Amino acid sequence: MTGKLDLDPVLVRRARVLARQVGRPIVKLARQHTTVSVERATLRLAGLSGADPDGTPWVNRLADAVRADVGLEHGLALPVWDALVRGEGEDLLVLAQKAAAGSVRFRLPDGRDATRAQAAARRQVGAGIRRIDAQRKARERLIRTMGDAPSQPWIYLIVATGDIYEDIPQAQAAARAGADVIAVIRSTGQSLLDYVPEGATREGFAGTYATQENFRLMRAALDETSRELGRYVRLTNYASGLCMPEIAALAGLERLDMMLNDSMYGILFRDINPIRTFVDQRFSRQVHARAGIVINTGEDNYLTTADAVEAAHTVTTSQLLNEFFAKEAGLADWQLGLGHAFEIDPDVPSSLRLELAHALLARELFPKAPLKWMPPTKHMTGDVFRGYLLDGFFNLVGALTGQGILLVGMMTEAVVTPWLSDRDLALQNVRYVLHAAGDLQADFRPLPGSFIPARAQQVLGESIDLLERILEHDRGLLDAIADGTFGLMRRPPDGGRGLDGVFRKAPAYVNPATDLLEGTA
Amino acid sequence: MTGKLDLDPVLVRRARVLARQVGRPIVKLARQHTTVSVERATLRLAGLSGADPDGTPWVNRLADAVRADVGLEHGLALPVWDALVRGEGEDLLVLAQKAAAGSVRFRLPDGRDATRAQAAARRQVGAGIRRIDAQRKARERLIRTMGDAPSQPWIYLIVATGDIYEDIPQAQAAARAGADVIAVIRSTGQSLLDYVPEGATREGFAGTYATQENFRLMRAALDETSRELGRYVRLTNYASGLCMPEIAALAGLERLDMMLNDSMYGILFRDINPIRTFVDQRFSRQVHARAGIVINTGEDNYLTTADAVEAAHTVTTSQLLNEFFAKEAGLADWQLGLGHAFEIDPDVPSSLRLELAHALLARELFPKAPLKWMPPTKHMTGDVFRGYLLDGFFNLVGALTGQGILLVGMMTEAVVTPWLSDRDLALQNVRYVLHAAGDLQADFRPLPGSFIPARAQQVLGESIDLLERILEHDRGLLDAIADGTFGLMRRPPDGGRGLDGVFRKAPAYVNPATDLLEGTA
Amino acid sequence: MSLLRPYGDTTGDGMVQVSFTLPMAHSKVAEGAAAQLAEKMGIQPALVVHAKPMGPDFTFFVVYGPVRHLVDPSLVEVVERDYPLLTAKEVNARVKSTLRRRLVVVGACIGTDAHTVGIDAILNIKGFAGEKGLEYYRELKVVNLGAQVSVPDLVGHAIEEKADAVLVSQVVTQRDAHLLNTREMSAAFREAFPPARRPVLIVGGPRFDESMAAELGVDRVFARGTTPVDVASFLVHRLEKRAS
Amino acid sequence: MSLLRPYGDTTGDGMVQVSFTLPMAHSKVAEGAAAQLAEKMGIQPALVVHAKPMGPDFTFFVVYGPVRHLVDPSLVEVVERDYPLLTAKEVNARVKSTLRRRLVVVGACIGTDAHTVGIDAILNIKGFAGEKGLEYYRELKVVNLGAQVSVPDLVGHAIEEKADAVLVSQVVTQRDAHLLNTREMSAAFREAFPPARRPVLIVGGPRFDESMAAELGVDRVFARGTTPVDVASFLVHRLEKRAS
Ligand code: B12
Ligand code: B12
Ligand SMILES: Cc1ncc(COP(=O)(O)O)c(C=O)c1O
Ligand SMILES: Cc1ncc(COP(=O)(O)O)c(C=O)c1O
Repeated sequence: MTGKLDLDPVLVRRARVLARQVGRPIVKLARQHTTVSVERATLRLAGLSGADPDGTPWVNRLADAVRADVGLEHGLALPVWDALVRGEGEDLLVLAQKAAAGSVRFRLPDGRDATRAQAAARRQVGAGIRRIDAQRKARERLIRTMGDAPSQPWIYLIVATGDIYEDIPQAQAAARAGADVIAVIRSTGQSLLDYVPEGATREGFAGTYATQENFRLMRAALDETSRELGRYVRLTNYASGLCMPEIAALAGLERLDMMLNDSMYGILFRDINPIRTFVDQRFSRQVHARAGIVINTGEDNYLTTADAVEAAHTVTTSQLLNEFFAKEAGLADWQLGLGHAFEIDPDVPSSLRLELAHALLARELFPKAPLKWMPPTKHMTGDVFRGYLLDGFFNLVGALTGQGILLVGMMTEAVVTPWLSDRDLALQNVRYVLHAAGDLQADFRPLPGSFIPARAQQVLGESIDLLERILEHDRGLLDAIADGTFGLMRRPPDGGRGLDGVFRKAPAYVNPATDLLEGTA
Repeated sequence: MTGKLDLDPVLVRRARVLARQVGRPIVKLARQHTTVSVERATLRLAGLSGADPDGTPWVNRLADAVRADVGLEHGLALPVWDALVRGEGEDLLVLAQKAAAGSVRFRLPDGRDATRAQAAARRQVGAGIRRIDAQRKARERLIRTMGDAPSQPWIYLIVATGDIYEDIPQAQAAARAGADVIAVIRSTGQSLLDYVPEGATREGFAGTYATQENFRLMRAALDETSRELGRYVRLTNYASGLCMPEIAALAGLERLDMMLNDSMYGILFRDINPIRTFVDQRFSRQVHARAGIVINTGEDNYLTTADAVEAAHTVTTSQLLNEFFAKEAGLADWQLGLGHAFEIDPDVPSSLRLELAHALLARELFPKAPLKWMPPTKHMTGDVFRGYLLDGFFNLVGALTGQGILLVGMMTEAVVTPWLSDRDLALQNVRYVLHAAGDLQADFRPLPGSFIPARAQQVLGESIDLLERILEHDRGLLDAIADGTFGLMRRPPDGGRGLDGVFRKAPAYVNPATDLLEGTA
Repeated sequence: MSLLRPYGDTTGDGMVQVSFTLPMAHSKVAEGAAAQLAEKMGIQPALVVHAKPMGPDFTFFVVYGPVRHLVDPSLVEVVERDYPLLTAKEVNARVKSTLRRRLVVVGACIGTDAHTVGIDAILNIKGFAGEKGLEYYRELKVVNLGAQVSVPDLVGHAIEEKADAVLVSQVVTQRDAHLLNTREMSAAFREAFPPARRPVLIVGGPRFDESMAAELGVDRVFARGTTPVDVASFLVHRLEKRAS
Repeated sequence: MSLLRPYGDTTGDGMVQVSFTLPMAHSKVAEGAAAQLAEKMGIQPALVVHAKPMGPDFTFFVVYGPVRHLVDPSLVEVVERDYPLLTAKEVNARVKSTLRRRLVVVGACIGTDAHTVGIDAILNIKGFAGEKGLEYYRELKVVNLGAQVSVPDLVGHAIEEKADAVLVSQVVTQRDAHLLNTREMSAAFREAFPPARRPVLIVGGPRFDESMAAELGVDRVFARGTTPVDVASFLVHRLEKRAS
């Protein structure tokens, strides 16, 4: 695959060094803080689930009670398991119910009490981690026994009815028609909820709520279909928004296979506080690493607000950063579904050549990562015939540049959330293009020095410049984000939602989940 | 452009030598014969037009009368102008009317009478040839003053309403939307008529009758639109069927710019007698050569009845023969719109690579010919979305292989003759693909020895083998056609329509049109 | 089966897609006119998602929306195959026992239609969709007259060959060419033959409505996707009925 | 203008294309059901040119045919621009002379909608389709609250900023989210302000029906293709009317 662009290895190395320099202070920041959602995720790993009659999850009720009593800068583990050890509740659920009723007070244990609480917490959280490990093994076994996606790229399709019971047959139909990966799109607004809804849901807007039960139902349905088809069909959801860590934990527990998880998407596109996001992101990636989940990053989104040619280098820059953060969190190369997209305005001359250059650059910069290749969205219109054609050329670029995960474009992109028939037509489009192109990739080798390699080198160069400029800022990446560097969105470090859920860790902070995930336990 | 396939120049030369060997006996046959239509074409060049009240053209009435009196093996010129010189009619029209009424008898003049008749004929036919020359100059002047098609490939669109007055606005709309060439498709059945209908017509089936008046009306309308657009829009029709020579003459007189004109199409697809076809074809090509008309050959049709992969070499073979016949008739390289088509079954693996190979082969075998690239038809279905996509990939192959004339595919191919909106959508498809690909052709150079060049070389090899096998037959090409070599159609030399209109020329045969066109006059 | 509505992405949502051209310049009024048409078609609300001017006189529209009509599959009348599908062997055997001679089939594209691929798919040995054509059947004698055969010629050949069945293909449908030609053909056969001796008349082509046999004066209409065995089985069925 | 029919390739042919899915397995009956639906939509004859099974429970269809309905453009009601388009200079001058202060515009995407590109196209200096946005107008003060703003927050900001106009964008339309949110918004403003002091309410987004302003309780609805100057001109027009 590699070597079509003649990238200078010195420059490639330089780009990675710069990304590390930009990323390191952020990792430090992430290590220094915890968030309400990281703490609630820990409770979820320990097995606490369900919600009160108003729908507020018990993890929220419990965390809120603890926070009210002792704050969260020490984490939840010590006060919660201290209370359990003290016999304030026979289990987490009872404790949460009592906490919600105001009939239990939390304290910060120390000495022997603290050691005991910590040990109890670790035991219980450890069980959750073991369940994640078991799910990972189950996935590996299922793939071994029933077979994997037949070829690369994996065909990735979304369902988005808002109703899990409509989503399921649609997902099964899509899998039968050839999808290797099903993504259940989330309801608008879920990312801003500071809790994870409970149960099976039927009332999302333009997407279905991510809940543990919805995860379970869909995974079970796809297991059934996988068996029917003799290939394991993967399931994807979104570890993003204010509850990113909890959703990551639920994904691990319910054997989701891939998760949308970007280091900056929430900041830029949901106006979530940057520090909150970086902390949540690190934890959620540690969970994904453990769970064997492939992450999908969100660089494609930048090109919906910024111009795909002008801002091509911001995609590359963000990919380098996402790679650094991902590896720091323990993810392996094969888990890095780095995002990019076919979003060049079709009116730009030579858009296809430019797309080929950008897509090849991503391919050759990250040769071992699966890469998530996103279809045109911004320049889709109500002309569904034209849309079908653009999607075909998107598929072609995917085939010619060895993308790993092909997110299938819909001709109705500018009209409605996808219909059943849109998906079927879209899959037919993918099948035709991949089948017709065959191994055209092997014949296709741009002339050295021609337009395509030259453009790729230019984008890499601009990306290096940008990383250098980011380093020149006082607060590095945080200042760059505040400046509108990515997707033209300006997000200052002290703005955005969820900042009040961020806590600087106290010296006595304990979180058995982090310890276990980081292998420091 | 050339040199992407590493074709062996020795083999290419060999292929041409073989084509000449196959073609030469056919040319000889053509020189030895005349046909009713060649003779009527001569009358048309001499200015005879119009029809009797039943719609039978005067050229037919006159030719039939002469034939009844003296046969046609001496041609029409001597008996007709002899009668005129004798004062049997003041002009051709009156003579034809009297002939139709049975009030004139024809004879074969000799000696001084013959010389006089011949001179009179030559004068009058010469005026027609001069009008053709004037039209050619007019075309050149219009192109000079108002501009030519802006780039290659020329965008070629069909109209096919059956009604010249619906065709005209549709053609103008297509030109405004970007068409460089408009083809008016003919009514089914016209090719089997042994006369050219007269006047403006509104009742064709799936096409509009080719008549002198329809030619004139459409050319005038396009001249108007050309002026409006500042580029000369070309007009195409069909010199094929039983009246091929007459239609060629009318095309020259009315300044059509391109004509469908194949050496074997009528034989194979209309069951017209092979000898009739070869004689008519040679004459019509001489007219086209003189008129500066680009011919379009019909190899694409083979792939509608035969398989596009198995029969790929029959296309190449036919192109070589069409080239030979065309040059023999005086056509220059720039007038050779050799046909081929994107007809590989989309279910065949690597269809796109195969198409690229076939299209490049045609391009490199005939580097100076414009090449007519035909869209998918046979594997189009009622799924218009899929159809739109296939047409997009057809356009891409056209762009990547430097085709000269791009016949625009319609998503409704399998449904209806094209709607106004089909053409508009189809043009949008072409524009997108050409614009997006830009000069991708320059970057795209298949690796030497890879699939694409290997396949092209294989097809060339098979084509040479086929030419060799044709030569082994007693009667060469005639036998091969009888065998079903092309398009799987078996057409024996003594079968088919129109054989009774073929005459072996007598020693005293005279045709001033041929003399003038061959420059022997 | 109960009443149905089209399905976009939720049961009962009734969603459809429509496209058409109106002969008027693009404007807000034209978009409103497009919505008006869609509403007359039963789409409410009609979402005009695309409007493309095509020169000064035409505009192309794409419309999405829910259609109010219900579909009642129980009211659908289709020409279901009312005879058993036979193997080639069975066809041969039954022709032999019924007729005691080969069954003669004459086929052609009539009128100005020159699309032979369809009728060849039914008649030629090569066949269609992996199935051999009627020529392959030992007990069938196939005379394929090819394309652009005139109706009088066809009748003449049918008489000459003593045809048991005449198979006609019609692919061009513009201005209802296929219907006109078929009616002309069946009328000619009715004129040339007494009812009892008229060959079985079969017409086929991709755009025929299979329920129109009576209206067209033929015994059977075959459309898109027909295979040789469909036709052979029908022929046997019909001849056995005649013989009995 | 006279009555029109859709145009395929001949005046008056009425040709349209339709596609939809029926929730039933593919069969001849399903094809008949598709034709039935098309006929109910007024297409006669309905040509079912494509039928694609999608799993065991659904079939996708493409249908062509002539529709019998006539379109009467004279009955179309459109929201035509009933105010003159102004230049930026004119807008500034007229705001100055009417209000004697800057006109305050508060903009937001409300509800859970996070699609800011549309409202940014109207508000940001960068603008849309080569036209500068409202921020560029000297006499306009623009407060862009961004995405996912709740209605109470929006009302609060409008009060605080003494907004003359409130611009709201809604892009997500699934389950009529845009309509629900707009109604909630306009109700909140009616509650919070006496009629005379209520800011001008404008809502926009690609899938709105511009004729629904009254129904939604807003002063104006802008759809697909709106440019900043449309909005600025409307604002001036409306404020001058109020002032007079
Ligand atoms: C191949 C082809 C040609 C070839 C024909 C070669 C040949 N020897 O047949 C060539 C290139 C010569 C040709 C020419 C023209 N064609 Co043409 N052609 C096609 C094409 C691409 C495919 C048709 C085909 O072969 N289908 C495959 C066969 C197997 O399918 P089928 O015919 O439907 O047959 C099946 C069934 O219908 C049924 N069946 C058919 N006949 C019969 C008969 C019986 C007795 C039975 C039992 C069953 C049966 O069984 C078959 C197997 O399932 C179609 C477009 C398309 N993709 O459909 C246009 C198409 C049919 N052609 C069309 C036209 C207009 C023409 C021309 C008239 C254009 C012109 N003016 O020059 C010419 C002239 C032809 C003429 N005089 O008739 C139009 C017809 C429009 C319409 N609906 O009226 C089409 C639809 C293209 C278009 N959109 O414009 N064509
Ligand atoms: C860009 C985009 C995004 C970006 C948004 C970035 C951003 N900061 O805005 C990202 C990637 C974040 C995104 C996310 C999602 N999106 Co989105 N997205 C789009 C996309 C591709 C383009 C929209 C756009 O920017 N258009 C360009 C602008 C200029 O046009 P416009 O909005 O129509 O605005 C013009 C006019 O309408 C008008 N106008 C608009 N607002 C206003 C306001 C006023 C006051 C005035 C006067 C005028 C006006 O003026 C503008 C200029 O002419 C569309 C698909 C498409 N091609 O249309 C999908 C689309 C809108 N998204 C959709 C969905 C479902 C989502 C998600 C909910 C999916 C999910 N569940 O995760 C998420 C979540 C977003 C959320 N919570 O709302 C759906 C909506 C379906 C529906 N009809 O209900 C669409 C149609 C895609 C699809 N087919 O599924 N999306
Ligand atoms: C990386 C990433 N995260 C999350 C989302 C989904 O948005 P939300 O978190 O608002 O559901 C997207 C949308 O495409 C995305 O690309
Ligand atoms: C070379 C050639 N001649 C003629 C025709 C038209 O057929 P007809 O002569 O029957 O009008 C075609 C059809 O595409 C063609 O390719």
